[in-house]
Amino acid sequence: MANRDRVLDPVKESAKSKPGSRRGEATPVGKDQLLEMYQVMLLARRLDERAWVLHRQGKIAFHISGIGQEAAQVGAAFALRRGTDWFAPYYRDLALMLSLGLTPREFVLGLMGKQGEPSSGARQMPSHWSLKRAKVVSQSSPVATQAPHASGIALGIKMRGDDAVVLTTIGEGSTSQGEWYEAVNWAAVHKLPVIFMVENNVYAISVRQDLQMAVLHSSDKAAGLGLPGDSVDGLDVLEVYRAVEAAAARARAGEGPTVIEARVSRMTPHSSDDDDRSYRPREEVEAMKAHDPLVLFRDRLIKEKTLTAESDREFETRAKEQVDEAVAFAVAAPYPPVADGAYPVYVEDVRRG
Amino acid sequence: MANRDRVLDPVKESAKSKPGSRRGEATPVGKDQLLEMYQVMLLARRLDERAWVLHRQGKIAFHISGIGQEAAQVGAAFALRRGTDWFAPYYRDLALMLSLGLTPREFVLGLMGKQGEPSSGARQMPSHWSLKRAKVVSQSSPVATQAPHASGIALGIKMRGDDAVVLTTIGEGSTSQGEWYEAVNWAAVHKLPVIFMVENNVYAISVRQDLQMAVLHSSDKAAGLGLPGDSVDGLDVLEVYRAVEAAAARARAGEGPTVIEARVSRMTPHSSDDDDRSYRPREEVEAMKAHDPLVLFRDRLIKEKTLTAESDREFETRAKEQVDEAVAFAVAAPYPPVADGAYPVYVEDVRRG
Amino acid sequence: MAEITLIEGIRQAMDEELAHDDRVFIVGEDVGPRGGVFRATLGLHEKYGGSRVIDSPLAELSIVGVGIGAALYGMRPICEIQFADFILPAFNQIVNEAAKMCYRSNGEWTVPMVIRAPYGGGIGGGLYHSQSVEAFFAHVPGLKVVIPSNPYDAKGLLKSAVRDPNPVMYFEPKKGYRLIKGEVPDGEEILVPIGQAKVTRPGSDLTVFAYGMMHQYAIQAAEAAAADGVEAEVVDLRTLLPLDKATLLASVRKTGKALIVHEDTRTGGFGAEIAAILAEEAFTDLDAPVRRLTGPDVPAVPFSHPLQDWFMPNPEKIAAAIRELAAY
Amino acid sequence: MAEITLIEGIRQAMDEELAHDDRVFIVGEDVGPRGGVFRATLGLHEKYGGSRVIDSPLAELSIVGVGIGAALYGMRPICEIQFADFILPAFNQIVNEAAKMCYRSNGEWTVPMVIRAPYGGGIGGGLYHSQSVEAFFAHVPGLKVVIPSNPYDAKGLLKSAVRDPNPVMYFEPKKGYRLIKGEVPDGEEILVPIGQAKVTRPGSDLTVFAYGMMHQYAIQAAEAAAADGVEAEVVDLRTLLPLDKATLLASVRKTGKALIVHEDTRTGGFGAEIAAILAEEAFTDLDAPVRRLTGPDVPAVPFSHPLQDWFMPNPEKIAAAIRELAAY
Ligand SMILES: Cc1ncc(C[n+]2csc(CCOP(=O)(O)OP(=O)(O)O)c2C)c(N)n1
Ligand SMILES: Cc1ncc(C[n+]2csc(CCOP(=O)(O)OP(=O)(O)O)c2C)c(N)n1
Ligand SMILES: [Mg+2]
Ligand SMILES: [Mg+2]
Repeated sequence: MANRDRVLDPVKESAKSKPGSRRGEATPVGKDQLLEMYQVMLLARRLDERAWVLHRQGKIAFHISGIGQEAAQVGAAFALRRGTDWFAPYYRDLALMLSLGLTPREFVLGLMGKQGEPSSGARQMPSHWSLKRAKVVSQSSPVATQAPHASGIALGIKMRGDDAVVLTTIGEGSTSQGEWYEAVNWAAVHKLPVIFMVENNVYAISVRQDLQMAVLHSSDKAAGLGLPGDSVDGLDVLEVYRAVEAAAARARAGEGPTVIEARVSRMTPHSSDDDDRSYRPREEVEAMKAHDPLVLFRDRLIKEKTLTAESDREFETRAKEQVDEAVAFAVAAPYPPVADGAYPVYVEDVRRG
Repeated sequence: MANRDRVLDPVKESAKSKPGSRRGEATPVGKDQLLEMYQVMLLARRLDERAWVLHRQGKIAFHISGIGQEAAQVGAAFALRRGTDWFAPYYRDLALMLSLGLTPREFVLGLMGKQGEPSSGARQMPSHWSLKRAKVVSQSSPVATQAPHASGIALGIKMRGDDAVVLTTIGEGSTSQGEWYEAVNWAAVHKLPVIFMVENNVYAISVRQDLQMAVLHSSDKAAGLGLPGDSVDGLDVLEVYRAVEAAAARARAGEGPTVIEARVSRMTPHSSDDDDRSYRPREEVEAMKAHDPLVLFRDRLIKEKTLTAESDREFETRAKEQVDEAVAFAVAAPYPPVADGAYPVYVEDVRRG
Repeated sequence: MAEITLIEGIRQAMDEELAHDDRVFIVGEDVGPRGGVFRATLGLHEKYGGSRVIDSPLAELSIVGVGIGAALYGMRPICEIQFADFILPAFNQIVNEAAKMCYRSNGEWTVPMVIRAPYGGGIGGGLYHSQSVEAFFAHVPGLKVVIPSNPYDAKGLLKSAVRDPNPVMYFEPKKGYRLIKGEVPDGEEILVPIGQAKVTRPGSDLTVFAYGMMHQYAIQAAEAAAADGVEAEVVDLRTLLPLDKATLLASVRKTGKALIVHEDTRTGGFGAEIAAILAEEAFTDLDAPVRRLTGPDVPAVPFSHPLQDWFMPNPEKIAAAIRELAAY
Repeated sequence: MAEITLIEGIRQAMDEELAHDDRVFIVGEDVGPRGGVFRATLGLHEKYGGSRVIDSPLAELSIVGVGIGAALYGMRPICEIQFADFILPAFNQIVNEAAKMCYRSNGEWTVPMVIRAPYGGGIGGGLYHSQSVEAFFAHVPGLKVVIPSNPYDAKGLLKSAVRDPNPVMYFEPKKGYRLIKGEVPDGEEILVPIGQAKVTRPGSDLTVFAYGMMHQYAIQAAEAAAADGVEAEVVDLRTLLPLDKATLLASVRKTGKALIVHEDTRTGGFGAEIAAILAEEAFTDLDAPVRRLTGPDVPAVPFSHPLQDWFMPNPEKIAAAIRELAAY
């Protein structure tokens, strides 16, 4: 069964150029932006790796990783109007959040549940994003709940006649929730300016895609709801950039929503609580590492002479400094005062407190 | 927009021969069965009409009608192995239930909430079907809840290796529920022997299809879930028979589920509580009456000399007698004893009596 | 001063708030040209158009979920759930999302939204058109839960709910939609504050706590008992969450006895919370056991009339309970 | 006689029931090769195969809805919900379908099904991996609600639940999965009857009612208080619905004072029902106000450690409440 093969070798499939692939097309973005995108991917990777180290050191209790999915996230973020457009992301979107201006300090404060953590004042687990200044709405843990919110925000945009679009991301397994279906259906019926991006890493914790859906691509689900669906190589930051750019253009033109599947790699266990050896072969993970989206992008930039080995080393140094500084800052930061626990249950409490 | 046009003239669309239509193909069933099917449709119609009369007379408080949908229901029931196959129907399926052996007496007892009503002991509103002897599982009011049950029954059939299929019906509006999506997805992933038949009458109370979905046919939703979907003329009892027969054959062969849309007419208001003049033009209803599935079937049987005007008169008389007898019986029947209200909350109570 | 029905009070409140604030919109099943299955939105689609009075797909989860998103964007959705019985598909969005949004985002994101739903039995609706669901939501911090018992409160509480910055569950006693009439001054801005119970009948012998349709029955029962010389005080809760404990406790301190009435089933019903509060905070004031007169512990209201009558509390049953408790 | 953990008791119960009855199967997220995220089904997929230990799509509504259908067909599903916090999408199927099936079909159709879900806080799970949801379900006639506090009961109650002809909600105190150990005889058929509370520590001064993890804390607190000469009786509810009123009332008749402990939030929590029963049926036996020690009325358990500690009841808080109530 086709998607079973795929599941057994996600990389081959995800690297495969499918019809409509835009691989090798002329780069749509200028040199400076390319380097900016690369630096964000690099920072996300180093920050994420450090989180795993902190967990091994017992300095944090939990981490859920975006390693292997950075290209899709950065490609999507840079294709949108940051500051204008709205976002309902999911927990693996560290690279997306950094693209939107989340600082390493803010992320590490969240890892440690320290005061000043911006998404929830340390009330929520790490990677439960919320960043009002970047129009990122608050996320919970129950998967797919963000999808109807995205459609609702898009409904508000349409009602107000504003010039903005919404991007909501989700894992392929979570598209099994009726919640996602209802959200996409609403957007399709009302032609709302929203992009449903599925970061398909083939696994939902231990459950492979063939036990989630009977279609090969999560974007195939769009066909049943009357909107366009597109599956792209999520290891290629520019292919995702182009797909999201096109979907955003459709949305701004009043032509409605799009489903985009970005085929990515989950290069780590599901989370720091997981051990994936019980359910996936090591070779699969090794194969992924041989197609690391960060390396693919760097090699390409070097090949295209956009990036030099030297400036790459500088970027690495800069990233490491930022990560070190953020960790030191968060370690030194205090925990929230106990009194915070009681607030704000109601908006009145916010005013009060 | 295509489905808006459709909504404005459901009959034209529903009578339209679409590609794959089997109109005019040789009759798949013998003369006796054709007459049996006709008689059930006739009985369902007369019983349903009487329910409206009883409501006008203030003898019952509520009726929800199947008038205009009988052909789809009878065609589906007769294409299956009654007594062997399982059913999770919905409230308009009076003709389906009569095909499965529900008696007019039992139906009218339900209308009046009298003792001996088989589906719930008069605990539920009318047309909330349940008939264990016919393998019809109990239905509630919240729409789409029956769909996952149908997939679960089919899972049981598959686990047990039994030779049975499940038919579950639903209105097109109710396919907007995530519940229906999850149920169909389960069946598609596990290739379960279940048929999801959508009785598409274009309205959900007052809401037209174009506000429910962005696809032309509810069966188009199957494409997104990786199973076959077929839209047939639900005013043609034999076309529905053939479609359900084919789907059942697939299911029995282990090839999995099918979605079938039967395009039908809701020739009455939504229910006895509804007044549809506020939301649909009279011409639309008149047009439907000009394409009454009962009349279409009778004319065809007479044209094919399967039915004579004389035997038709006999059938009419027989139907009227059955309805009269059932009403008289139900009127004379007692209400359930008050003590029944307390039972059976738990299976232990059933044993207790 | 005109006498209007309870549902007309609801309709007027929405009409006025749609006119007063262009962020307000209505979304739900059949709320458009049909005007809602109970006609609560009658004429509003015609008056404000299809973009502010939206016929949604038949899917409660997304009626609420999309409403939440719109509220996050700055709109003020009024979501109509056709029957309270059908709110359960949206339970996750209401409890895990709307109710927790303010707290989980440390106040950065809020959900100013009203969810309206007709509830209650005695109308021949059977198991799934008669349910009372308030207890599920009164257990959820972050929500407000409001239930009016008369046209004035219905209008004034709904207008306050629409202006409230928090998610408000607004449950409507549908049996009383047209049965319950009352004077409501027109041309006047009526805003009844959320969070205040009201003593609707003073009395000295015992206190009856009720809300919605049961409050009407409680008043009738109190009058009947008065004929036998029993003076029952009646308190209309009006808001279940946040609960007006001060008014409750003050009344019981005075009367020393409490009877709690609701049509929802008994075990874990909202009456349990009131009884628990009295047992903890009015212990020394109580002269008798705290009584609960409620629907019986069966799944829901049965359809057949004798069975429905058996299930439902009514003025006679309440009056009997009043007399019995007074005699304790 | 081996000492095992609470989660091992759960695993053994499922292993034995899968072997004992071929209608039994397990369905849920990651229950297969992964053995569940908490490893409750470890080894069962290997032992019984993928058709009896099914990795479901990521959709709780259909885990339960499909389970109901299978139960109607005659199977005996054990549905695993990965965290109790994620059971809400299935609320409609559980409350409107499973719970009402027997009553609404006059006993013709029944749903022999178990829904397992780990619940409770104190494990750094934040708002959505710490919830207690028992109060929602204990308000639903037609369901049984079971919460074990030790390995023996965990095994014996789960086996009884699998054999029960009704839908049973089985909530597992996940903080105690490995923390709580106890002796469980092997090679013996252990069936603990549903519907029976248990006096787990006799005492004369007051009664502490608790369940799940809070029962463990209550025992520790009672021991601590005993050092100060206060003898608290501890009652482990074990089954919330149907509730064993006789055991509750007998204990309070003896001690005259009641402290109810749960980690779920206070307003409308299950403690309210116990307090209400005591206020109505043990009124003359009560020598003090009925106290509730519960989680505070905030949306859920916050993540940051100091905030989590603030939220959670613990042995010290319980001991303090015991001393205070004893001194009343
Ligand atoms: C409603 C709900 N059920 C279960 C979970 C537990 N859970 C967290 S992540 C996850 C898997 C998600 O897989 P997928 O959607 O593919 O996203 P991925 O983690 O692979 O990026 C599960 C089952 C949850 N968070 N919410
Ligand atoms: C969950 C739920 N929401 C709302 C309702 C109220 N309701 C009953 S029937 C109906 C319309 C159903 O339309 P459709 O699915 O097209 O079936 P039809 O009645 O047209 O045959 C609605 C909204 C319900 N029964 N259940
Ligand atoms: Mg995934
Ligand atoms: Mg319809």
